[in-house]
Amino acid sequence: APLDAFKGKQGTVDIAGGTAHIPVMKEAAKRIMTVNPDIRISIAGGGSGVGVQQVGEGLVQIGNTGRALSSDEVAKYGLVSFAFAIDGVAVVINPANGVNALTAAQVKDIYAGKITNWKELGGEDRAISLYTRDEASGTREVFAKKLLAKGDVAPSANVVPSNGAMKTAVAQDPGAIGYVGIGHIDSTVKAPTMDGMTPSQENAANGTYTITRKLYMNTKGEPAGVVKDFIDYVFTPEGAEIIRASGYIPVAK
Amino acid sequence: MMTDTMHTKHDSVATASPDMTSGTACSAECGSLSGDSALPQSVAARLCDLNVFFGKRQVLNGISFEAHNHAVTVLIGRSGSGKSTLLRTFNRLNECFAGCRTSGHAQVLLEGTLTDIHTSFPEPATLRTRVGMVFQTPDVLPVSIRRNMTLPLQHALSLTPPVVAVRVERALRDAGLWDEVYDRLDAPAETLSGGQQQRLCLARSLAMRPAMLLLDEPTASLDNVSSRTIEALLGQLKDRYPVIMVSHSLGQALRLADRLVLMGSGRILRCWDRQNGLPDMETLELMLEETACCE
Amino acid sequence: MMTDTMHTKHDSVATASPDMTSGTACSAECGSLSGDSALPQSVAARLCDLNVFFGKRQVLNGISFEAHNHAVTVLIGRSGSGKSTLLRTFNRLNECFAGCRTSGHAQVLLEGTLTDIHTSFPEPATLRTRVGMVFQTPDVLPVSIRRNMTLPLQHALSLTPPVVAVRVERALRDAGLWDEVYDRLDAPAETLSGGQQQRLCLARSLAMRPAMLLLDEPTASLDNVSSRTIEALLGQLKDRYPVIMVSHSLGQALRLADRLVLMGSGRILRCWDRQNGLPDMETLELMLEETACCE
Amino acid sequence: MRFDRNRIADVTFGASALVTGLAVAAIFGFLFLFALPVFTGGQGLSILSGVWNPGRGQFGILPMLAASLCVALSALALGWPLALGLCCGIRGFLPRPVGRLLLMLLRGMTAFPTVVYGFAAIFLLVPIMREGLGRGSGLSWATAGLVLSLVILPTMALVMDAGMRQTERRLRLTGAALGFTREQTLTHLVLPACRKNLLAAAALGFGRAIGDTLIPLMLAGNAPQWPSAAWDSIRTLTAHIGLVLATDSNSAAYGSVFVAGCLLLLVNVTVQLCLRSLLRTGETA
Amino acid sequence: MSRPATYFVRTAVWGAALIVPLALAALTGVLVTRGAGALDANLFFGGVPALQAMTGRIPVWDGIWPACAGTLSLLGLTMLLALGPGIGCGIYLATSTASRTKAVLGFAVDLLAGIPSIVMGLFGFTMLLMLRRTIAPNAGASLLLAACCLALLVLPVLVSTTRAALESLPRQLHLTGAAMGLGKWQTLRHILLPSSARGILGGILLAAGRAAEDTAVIMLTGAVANAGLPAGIFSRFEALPFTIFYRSSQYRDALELEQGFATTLVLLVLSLSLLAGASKLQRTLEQRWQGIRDDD
Ligand SMILES: Nc1ncnc2c1ncn2[C@@H]1O[C@H](COP(=O)(O)OP(=O)(O)OP(=O)(O)O)[C@@H](O)[C@H]1O
Ligand SMILES: Nc1ncnc2c1ncn2[C@@H]1O[C@H](COP(=O)(O)OP(=O)(O)OP(=O)(O)O)[C@@H](O)[C@H]1O
Ligand SMILES: [Mg+2]
Ligand SMILES: [Mg+2]
Ligand SMILES: O=P([O-])([O-])[O-]
Repeated sequence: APLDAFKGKQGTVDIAGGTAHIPVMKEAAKRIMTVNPDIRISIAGGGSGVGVQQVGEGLVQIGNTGRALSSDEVAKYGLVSFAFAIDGVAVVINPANGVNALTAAQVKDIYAGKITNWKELGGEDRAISLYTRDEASGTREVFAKKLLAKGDVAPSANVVPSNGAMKTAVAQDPGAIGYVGIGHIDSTVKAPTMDGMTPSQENAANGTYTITRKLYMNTKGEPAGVVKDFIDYVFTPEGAEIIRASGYIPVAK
Repeated sequence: MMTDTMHTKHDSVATASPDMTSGTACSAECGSLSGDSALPQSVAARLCDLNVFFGKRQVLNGISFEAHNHAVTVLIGRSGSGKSTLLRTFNRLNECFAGCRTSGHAQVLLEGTLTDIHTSFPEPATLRTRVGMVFQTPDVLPVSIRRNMTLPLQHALSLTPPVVAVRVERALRDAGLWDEVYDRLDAPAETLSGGQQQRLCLARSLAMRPAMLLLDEPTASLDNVSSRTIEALLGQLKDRYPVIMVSHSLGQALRLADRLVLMGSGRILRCWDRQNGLPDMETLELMLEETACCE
Repeated sequence: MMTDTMHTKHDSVATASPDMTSGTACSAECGSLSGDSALPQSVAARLCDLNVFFGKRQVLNGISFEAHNHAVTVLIGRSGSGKSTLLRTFNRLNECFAGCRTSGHAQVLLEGTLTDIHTSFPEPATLRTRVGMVFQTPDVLPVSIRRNMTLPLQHALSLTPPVVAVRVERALRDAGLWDEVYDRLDAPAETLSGGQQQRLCLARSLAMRPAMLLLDEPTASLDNVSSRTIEALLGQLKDRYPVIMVSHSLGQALRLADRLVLMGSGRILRCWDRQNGLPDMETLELMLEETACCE
Repeated sequence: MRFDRNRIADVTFGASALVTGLAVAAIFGFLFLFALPVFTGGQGLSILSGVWNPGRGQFGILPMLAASLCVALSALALGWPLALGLCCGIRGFLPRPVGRLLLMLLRGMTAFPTVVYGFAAIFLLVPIMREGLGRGSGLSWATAGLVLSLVILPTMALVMDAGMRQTERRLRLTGAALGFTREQTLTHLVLPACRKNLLAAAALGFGRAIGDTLIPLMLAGNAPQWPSAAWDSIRTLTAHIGLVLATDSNSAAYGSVFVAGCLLLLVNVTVQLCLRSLLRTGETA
Repeated sequence: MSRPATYFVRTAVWGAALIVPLALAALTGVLVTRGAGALDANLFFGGVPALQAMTGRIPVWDGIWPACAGTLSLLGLTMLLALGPGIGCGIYLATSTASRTKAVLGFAVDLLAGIPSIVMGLFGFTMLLMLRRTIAPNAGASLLLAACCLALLVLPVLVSTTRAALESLPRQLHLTGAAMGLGKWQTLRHILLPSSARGILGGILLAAGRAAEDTAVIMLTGAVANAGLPAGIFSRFEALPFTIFYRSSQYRDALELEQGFATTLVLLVLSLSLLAGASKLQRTLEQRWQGIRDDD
């Protein structure tokens, strides 16, 4: 079994960075430490930026990012990236909202502050409240690049610090529009079709839904020891199963 | 050996005191609460079967007693006999101590009528603006000398600044303190000497122009001359309002008292009126000596 | 009208006092600090040209003065004349006040030698365990009666519990308080009456068995009988250690004093020794009256 | 032996004082050191402008400063009187058992984690504010201000109470004998005597309000705009730090974190200086 | 001028006495209704048998047990670090005579009191980077670092409450101590400190509460989402407030959210019981010092 690689080994793996990665990291760590408690694995969030910085400074062995590293970052710290999963990003609205389909152009106008009421989109007469993610979010970066096409976001848009907070906000505010990783979508929010594409992981996997991003693990230099074993484990079939169970699509090494 | 004598004294008095009360003690005189007309002066304050407990400890025991208008009533008695506690019943200050219970009736003459102080004042503060009190140990406020005087006038009596200013100077002069402090009215009151502080407290009460004045050893920490000044002042004051005071100086008590009350073990043992003749110093001293200092 | 007379009095004395000091005042007697042999008794404490300032205010002014062994020295004087401050120089307690400066020499007899209290005690606490003091207003600690007594014994003197227990009872008996408190030693000391508190403070000092005792009006709030008990006690105590006390009762002063010191405006105006004859009450009262109460 | 102990005590207390002093110096030093590159670097003082839009290279954080001040001041304006009210209630205005209960409540409140306030308020207060104000999304200046006032209340109240306890005990009898009601004793004798304490409590409360991160982060909406109305979504300096700290550490946005930290320190220094001058003028008057 | 002041205070009293308990009741109401359902062994141990989980033989990944242990050790370590300097500094400020040093130090403490916790976290983080570049290349975010930063955060609370408690004692108490022959230290130890113990303890509780609940500092200095039981002061750790923050922002389904609320309840109960314990201790100590026995 893939876990045999850890037998008799010792060491620590500290992981920090993108929050979307955590369910995968956690499940993998749980399995590894259950067979070998001598390996200590700690997992922190913090966001993609923290992942880069901490792994670059050597504070952790693996720094996760929800975006590709910039060339600056690679050059400054000498980082090596491992993309292991694909995550889709979907626009979400309140379930009570009658609107079921949106286009990228509409979303762009909404976020630019040009469309301010749902009735302009065929919904009821209600002001639109905008929700966006923080500057460090990988989700925001994908959204801004692929849906807004680098268009502006109105300065009055609420900024929420996480996928969960986005979901809570949208679930409670009948006029809300926001976006989350597809893995986070549940019954409390509604994801309208985007330019006719239904946001789901299957569609993201088969390429019919195109607003996607990759999830990366990064190490400073080539990984070695238990860190290498950990990364290798994520790419085994067992790892792929964990990734799927967490709501993402596994990517081969 | 000193203690032994104390012990026996204690015992002998415990048995002796009932005699004293049953004999010429004033509880009989004061007991007839309805007999207003029997007395030449009008009644300024009256207690009827008053008991005060601190926790389980009974500190005043069946006190019945009258104080008169235009008169100084002086309480004497051994240390711990309940004089301060008795004084505090007139402005209901005992209520401010934890675990204190009072039973019995107490009346004070206010605006011409004898008023029951327990039932007529839902708010004891109103009573206390009318019944002024000076403590045994000076209790100046931690503010300037002037503020000490003006605070109660402004806030308890809601007087206007000009009136306050007049009253302050008048009261300080009356208490014989003006010359010592007029040039440092804005200095902290805590920098005054012990006796100065006591006179400040007296002045503070005088400025309120109360209907009745309670003084707990007002001259205890004053030199003879200052004491005399205060005594002279009290002699004048009693025309304006009745004074009830505690004194440890028998000389002072005999000089000032229109009515003299001897306390012991939380009871009134005897009382004398000036027109019926006060006892002489030696008798008093003997009587004091026989009193138990506490039950 | 009262103030007017005060004013003139004030002025006249300000000019009169120099005469008094230069005449029969004791500053001349005490001034010859080296003349130890001239005096029959041994010297227990000695001040030489002592000045005390509170901020810019000079409160003691060139005090030179001796107190004797086996003797009670009594300070009298008008309120605010600096008696308490003078007393506090002997245990260097004035240093605890903000803005206080002292100049001059002060010596106290400790273990047979006259010791300069300013230079010999880098730590004034040591001095203060040897020179006990009772304040003008009772300063009981906010703890039980027993703890009030045991605290200094345990911590300042490091005595063992059995010794402490013996001393506590002995001291309380000496101060005439034992009978009143033996059954409530664990009650808060604040529930004692004013006089009881003062006796508690005296007992607390006695239990320390000091080399010298400073008493600031120890009987101010005590009845005559209790005062007499304390006076009798002091009469005995003076054999063990010198006592310096402030008193406002001229009678008490004349009864107790082996040396009597009259203060005014921060100066020593006169002093008398018992063997040279003390003045009579009237003279004293007159002299007091002439004194300014403060500069 | 006794001399030794005195000296040891002096040295120990002196040393602890020194530690505190050094810590403050270190904090200031480090933050200014890390903020310095922002000013010396390419963008210079543009960080102190009014627009935050990293996409267009605009990194102004002044709106955040304004938001911080607005939120903190409104929380203080609400929380300080409430804290004072509670203290007075405890020390005399209310029946003693009620007072004791309130004191227990206050003590308990200090144990309430801020994140709990934020967490509960998202589900409870935010919808109410959205409907109540009739505008905006409910994540707003008003929401954050309200919750913050509750957060800073127990600290302020306990600091006030610590000062008032002793004073009230000392003045109770005197006040009563002078004819003051319990209420008057408090308002006219005790409160003035504790003036210093009340001001210190206000400064402490303000410090906590402006320094809190989670409440504004969770409740104020974090839109980087100038605050203009109670229902506006605004971003405080602290929330800004929390949001931006995770960005690329080479970016200009990242540098703004340290500038925000320094601004917070400067606000803090200003408040303390004001407090001091206030106290000083109070003393001479 | 007397009236408005009284009215203002009276309004404030009634306002506060009504609003504050109501607000708290609403708050706890929300927590209990949404969180009580998830309060079970699963919340703590995430399916691992309790005994093995508690002793750390099997690592707990989905429960809050490690976070409870982490918070307690963090709290302990923080107070250990902060108590001495905090109270010592408070005593120094309250007892030393006015001087330049004292004024400067008082100012420094007030400044420290106003430093936002996230700035303190930032400081810890930058200090760590500095340390790694200079004397300790292997230093990492850890329990010790978090405790140090938290200690700095709560230090001023300790200092100012200690100082205020001592300064509000009657002046006469100093004199009494001195006149009894107690040295400066003894007066402090046997009279002043016990008299002000209630105030000082209040400060300690305030500080402990702050240390137990702070999230912003530990977020940047060592708290992580998963680390198991704390393995030492140099390792990363889990802590309840951080867990709550993390769950509230990253929950994926209703159960995780509910567990977030339940965790909140746990933290509350933990804090409140610490508080209750401390109050009891304080009452006992005070009575022992006063030597007062109630006869009724
Ligand atoms: N701490 C202080 N600061 C400033 N002035 C003070 C201070 N203590 C005392 N004084 C002043 O010094 C003078 C002497 O005070 P002291 O207490 O020695 O008088 P005293 O003779 O004991 O009076 P009394 O008999 O009234 O107690 C007084 O005028 C008093 O106001
Ligand atoms: N708050 C209290 N709690 C319990 N006992 C008290 C309290 N106040 C006074 N006592 C007790 O009641 C008795 C009478 O006290 P009170 O103060 O009336 O005496 P006093 O006659 O004024 O004595 P003194 O002349 O010494 O002032 C004393 O034995 C005292 O110990
Ligand atoms: Mg009395
Ligand atoms: Mg004096
Ligand atoms: O980087 P995020 O997954 O938190 O958007």
